[in-house]
Amino acid sequence: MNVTVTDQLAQRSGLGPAELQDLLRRMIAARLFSSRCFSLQRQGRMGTMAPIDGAEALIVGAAAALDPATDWVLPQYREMHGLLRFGEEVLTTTVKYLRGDPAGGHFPAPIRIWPPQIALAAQIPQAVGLAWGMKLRREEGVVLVFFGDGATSEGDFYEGCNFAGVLDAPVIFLCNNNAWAISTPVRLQTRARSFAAKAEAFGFPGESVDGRDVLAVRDAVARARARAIAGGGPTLIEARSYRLGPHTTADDPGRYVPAAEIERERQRDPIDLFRRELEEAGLWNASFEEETRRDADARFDRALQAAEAATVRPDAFFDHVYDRPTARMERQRRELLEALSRDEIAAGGAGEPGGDRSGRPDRNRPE
Amino acid sequence: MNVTVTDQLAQRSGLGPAELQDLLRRMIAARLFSSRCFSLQRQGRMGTMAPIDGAEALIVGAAAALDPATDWVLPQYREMHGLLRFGEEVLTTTVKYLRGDPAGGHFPAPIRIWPPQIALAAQIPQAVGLAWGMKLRREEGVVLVFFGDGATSEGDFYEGCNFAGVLDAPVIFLCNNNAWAISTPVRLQTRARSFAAKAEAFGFPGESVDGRDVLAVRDAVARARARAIAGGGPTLIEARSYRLGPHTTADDPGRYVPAAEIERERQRDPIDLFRRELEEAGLWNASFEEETRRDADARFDRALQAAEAATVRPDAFFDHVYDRPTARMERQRRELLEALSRDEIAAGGAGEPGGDRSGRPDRNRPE
Amino acid sequence: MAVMTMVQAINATLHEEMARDDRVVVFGQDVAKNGGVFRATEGLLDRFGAERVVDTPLSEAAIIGSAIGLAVAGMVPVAEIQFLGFTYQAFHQIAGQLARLRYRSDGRFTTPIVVRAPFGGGVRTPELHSDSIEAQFANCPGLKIAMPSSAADAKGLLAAAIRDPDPVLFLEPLRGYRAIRDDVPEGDLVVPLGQARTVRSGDDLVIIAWSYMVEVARRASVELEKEGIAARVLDLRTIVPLDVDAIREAVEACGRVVVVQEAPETAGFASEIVATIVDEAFYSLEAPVARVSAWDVPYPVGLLEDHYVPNVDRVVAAARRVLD
Amino acid sequence: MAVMTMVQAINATLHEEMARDDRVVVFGQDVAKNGGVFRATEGLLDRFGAERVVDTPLSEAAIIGSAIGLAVAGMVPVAEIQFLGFTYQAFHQIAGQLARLRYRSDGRFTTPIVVRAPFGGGVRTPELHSDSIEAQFANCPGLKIAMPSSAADAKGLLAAAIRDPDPVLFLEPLRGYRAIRDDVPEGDLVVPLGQARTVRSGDDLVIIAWSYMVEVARRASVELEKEGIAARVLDLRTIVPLDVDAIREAVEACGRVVVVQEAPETAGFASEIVATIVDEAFYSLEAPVARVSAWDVPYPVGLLEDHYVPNVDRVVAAARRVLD
Ligand SMILES: Cc1ncc(C[n+]2csc(CCOP(=O)(O)OP(=O)(O)O)c2C)c(N)n1
Ligand SMILES: Cc1ncc(C[n+]2csc(CCOP(=O)(O)OP(=O)(O)O)c2C)c(N)n1
Ligand SMILES: [Mg+2]
Ligand SMILES: [Mg+2]
Repeated sequence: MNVTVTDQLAQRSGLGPAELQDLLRRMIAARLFSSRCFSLQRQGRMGTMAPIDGAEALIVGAAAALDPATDWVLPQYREMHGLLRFGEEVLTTTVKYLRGDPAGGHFPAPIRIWPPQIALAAQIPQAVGLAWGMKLRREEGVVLVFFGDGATSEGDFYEGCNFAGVLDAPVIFLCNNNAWAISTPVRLQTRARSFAAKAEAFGFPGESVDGRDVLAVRDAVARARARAIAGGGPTLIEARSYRLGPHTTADDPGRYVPAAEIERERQRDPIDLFRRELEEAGLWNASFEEETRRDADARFDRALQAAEAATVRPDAFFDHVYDRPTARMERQRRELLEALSRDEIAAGGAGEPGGDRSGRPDRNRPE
Repeated sequence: MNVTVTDQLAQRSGLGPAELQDLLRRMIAARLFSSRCFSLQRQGRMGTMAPIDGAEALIVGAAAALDPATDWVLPQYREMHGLLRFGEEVLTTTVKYLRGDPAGGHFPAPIRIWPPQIALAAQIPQAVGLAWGMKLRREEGVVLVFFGDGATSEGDFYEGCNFAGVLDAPVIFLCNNNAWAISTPVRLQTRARSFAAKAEAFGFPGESVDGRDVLAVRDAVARARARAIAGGGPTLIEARSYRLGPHTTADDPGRYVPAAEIERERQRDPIDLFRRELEEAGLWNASFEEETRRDADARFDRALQAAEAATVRPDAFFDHVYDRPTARMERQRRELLEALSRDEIAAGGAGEPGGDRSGRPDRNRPE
Repeated sequence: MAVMTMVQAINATLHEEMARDDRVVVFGQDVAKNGGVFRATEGLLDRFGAERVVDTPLSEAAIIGSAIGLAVAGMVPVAEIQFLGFTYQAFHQIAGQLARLRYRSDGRFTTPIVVRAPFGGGVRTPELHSDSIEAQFANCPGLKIAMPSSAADAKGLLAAAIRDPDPVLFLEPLRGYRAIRDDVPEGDLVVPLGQARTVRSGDDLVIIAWSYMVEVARRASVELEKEGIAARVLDLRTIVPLDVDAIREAVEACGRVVVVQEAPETAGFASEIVATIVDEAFYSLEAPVARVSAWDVPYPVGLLEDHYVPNVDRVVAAARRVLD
Repeated sequence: MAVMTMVQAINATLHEEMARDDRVVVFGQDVAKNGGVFRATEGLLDRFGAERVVDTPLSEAAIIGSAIGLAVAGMVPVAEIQFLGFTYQAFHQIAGQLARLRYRSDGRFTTPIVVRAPFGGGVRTPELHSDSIEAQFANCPGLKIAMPSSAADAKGLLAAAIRDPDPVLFLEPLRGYRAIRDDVPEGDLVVPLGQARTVRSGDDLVIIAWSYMVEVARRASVELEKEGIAARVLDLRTIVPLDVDAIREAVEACGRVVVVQEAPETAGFASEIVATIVDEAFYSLEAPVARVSAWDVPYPVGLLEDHYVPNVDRVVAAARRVLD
């Protein structure tokens, strides 16, 4: 252990060695989980997924500043692999989600995470309402909502933030500015000086922070959280990062990302940066690394096994549209089950439903 | 004429006596036109209308800075009576609009004014597209879009402004901050320092200007226009005013506006302020006033007469849904005309269509 | 029993429900201080305070979006959208989010939310205040849609909606706010969602309607009676859930059907009623079902609206047609 | 003639129309540099430059709103919404504004705008990418809605839409982008909006469909043929305007009808087809019209979508039912 460097790190972060190592472990594990899913997608065992690469520091850093017992997280769609601080089952649920299992939207209680959001920025006003409700109920805690640089161009971002300002809601708006929204660079997304500057439109603090620095993000979120809990209202935090992978499994960034840019950015990989810091401080070495990876692999295997073992009834989608299906839906359910039994008879046993599916899920490259 | 004061005014505005008088004339006329419509609504001869009182300076001032031959205006719904600089027919069309005549949405070419907009902020992205199109077509000119303080809380305001910033579109966003959105005061609308400050979210200039001062508004719009035409992109101008009347004919501000506030605001009526300035400069007196009012009354009478003389075919609404009605619509038109002729037969002549209309239009107080 | 206008019944029910359940919060544009632009929320602020009755910014999407969050926090939100046409500004939050959170979360999060909004013609409103767009929401699974036609039903359905575990759009006919007056039972009254009501009996034909068109249908039935025609009037009350049994029974009993809606013909909810009848009672039909709808044009300006909204005359004419 | 996939036909048509008329501008999310997430706009940026092919911010409402302004400025906008489900974010600009500017301005301003958007199931997309919400737009007068089922029609209808003086929603079946391949005539090809197409002849029954469901209907007709049943397949091509004459003729000829849609049953456009048939050809019906729809639940996640989207089996079963 290099005492000077460790001291510096401790001073900067208020964290001891074990906590610092824990952050790095989570970052490494997050990327590994995400990569495993990426491979499974390539094997046709999962649907489209958005790799986490480059966002680990800001996700793990933000989660580290929250209290999983009182605080809620509303993700966009790129964060789940980094949120295991809220519970190991986050991983199983995420794997289910990416497999296309309806249970994948259900992070089991008491895990305070909402389902991933595909409609960009739609989760933002929802987060505001949740925070508003917690305030009304005098519950201590905050809501943190993730969204991308691209999502800030949606009306929902603006309406939600403006609403939160008026309500003094205890919510933290965390913008992952990873430089791209699919192929659209930030300069085509807005002319604002920064995403943090957008807070001027709402009348609450905005802060731009290095999203590659897990400690800086943790610190910014912790301060925003303290302010919110003290009744100080919302904060907008822009975490400047870079999307190191493709937008999703369906994307080909070679079409639009300059090769030099991605090369340069790889030199500032947030995991590498933090690993180097910890190595310099004597808090990390190859065996830590290996153990972390082995452990993460094993956890992923377990999650995958659990997810793949889960059965999904073909008529499951009727279950949670309403508290109770309508009479018409019950009639439809019967129709479905009849059709399935026709198929089974036709197939001479339990078979796939009739239809004309073919090929891998991504063949039409939805983003 | 008080030479010193006139000189000051001229220096401040770059305008000569006749031009200054013209501004005041337009402001007085605008209020008079609006008041005449208010009375007609009370007589059941018009639908719900939003009186202009308190917004004359900012509307007339903004219009004065534009070139009606090249520039477009997209109103909200409170501005039309102050836009006659774009053509006398603005008044007739407005009267038609308030009567509920479909022709009321059609300011005749070459008048560059769009129909009033009821869906708050919806005109904003449209204004941006128009400005973008003018830029693509290398047309010199700008687009000015009016909207209220309340409208700024809509996603469309934000999306439109942000879009305009990225496109460098020649558009002027003119926010009439009249302190109220129906019963909602600005402090419940946003926590932003000012509406002008919201420009920080878009990366172009925002300016807050005294909306009770016709010359200040004219100046701010002129500068924004020059910048836009020079390729400098959009400007957000907040004109601080006060809604001196009810929100609309259907509103009762006694329920929510503090009496002292409205009393105080009446002391800063923009027309009075400017009239006093011109009087001090010897540019205005009772006979100017009387002549202006007489003239405005006569013009309104003419417009009303023209509007009320216009006939509206009962099946007119089929005309401009598509370039040509669909076959189904033609069948529907026949059905309507048959129903009407049944009514006529039943009524023994040309009558109102069957139905259960009764009472004055506002009896249910839509805003 | 007290005679109330529909808006009074709505107001009274909001008072009662807020008193009954302190998780109920009412919010929207101008609902607190001003008591709503139609006074539907009058008196709530004074009685229940500024935490539970809230004037919001002018942001329909954030009103619905925040209602979703509030519900997950354990509140029972009753949001007002000032006019149904402005739910368009929140369509993504309603159709894409509100309708689906239970589904998306596989049953974890529920949204016992009521969205109140007035709509409908006959009162010479500006654009987008009168549009009948219920069919557009009916095609969004996950929503329930209540459309009362009487003051008593307004009370009973609103209470049911507020207590329902699912999101309910509660659509109030502008024209009925003051024009509709009827006996409203005192005390607790819950009209279950999904039960149609026979407003008038008869078995020469059935006129199926909802919201203010029930009143038009009723008046038409009075006209028809003068000609010796006994028209049953069936008020759907909620279009989702749909009382298919009641429709089937009425069609089986009458054999002839007119469906009246205030929405434009094409893809209006009346089409669903016709299709449902074809599914359920085709062989009972003695004549084609007639739809009486607004025309396929956007809701018109004031001088023309009388030619647009279906009226008694058109319903009577349609009834004669199906009886021919 | 060249065999093309549907997405190739769309891309080729965009090239041709941009070359033909320099007022045509193409914009949306990721349409320029990336050529669209499905490559529908590939090559346009290089050929027509950055003024006419524009990557926009992530703002659906501003995309549609600005298209309206562009049109008034004299351009011919072809806007892309990346997935139809995200038109919800712009619903107010589409239903409240785009559909109505001609009407609101009493004919002064026209909006010759095409909004392209992919939709539909079968490719395991995330939420809101697959929803079939065409009926919701069909209830908004002022819009036209084209839903091609073949590459050739995609070309002809897209050209017609771009040249049309009214706003047209041009909805592209995700599953068809690459799976649908057919002969596309070279040179100018315009398929008038509002003309249905008989895809397969037969007069035992008619299967009415649009977009990718035409393909499902066609395969079902092949199955039925094996049983000696001659099923006609009618492709509506555009649901607004609706080719009522073609529907009437087909129903009169066949007497038995199945309508197939990818949307949920309740208030889906199939209901309108049934209601139209009841209006136009009731006395020709020999059996109730059968609807084959998705269920009344939101579009499901990947593992379940095969149980959700209507398939050949369900269409065949419905056909047998109406022939009983
Ligand atoms: C409302 C909406 N519009 C469009 C899309 C399609 N889409 C999915 S991800 C994406 C880019 C998002 O960029 P950003 O918010 O920066 O997040 P990132 O993927 O970079 O993390 C787009 C356009 C969507 N999902 N939702
Ligand atoms: C999208 C939308 N939501 C709600 C309304 C109902 N409404 C009409 S005017 C108004 C207040 C507008 O306030 P502001 O923008 O400040 O303009 P002002 O009337 O004060 O000039 C409201 C809420 C509307 N017309 N459009
Ligand atoms: Mg991004
Ligand atoms: Mg205002």
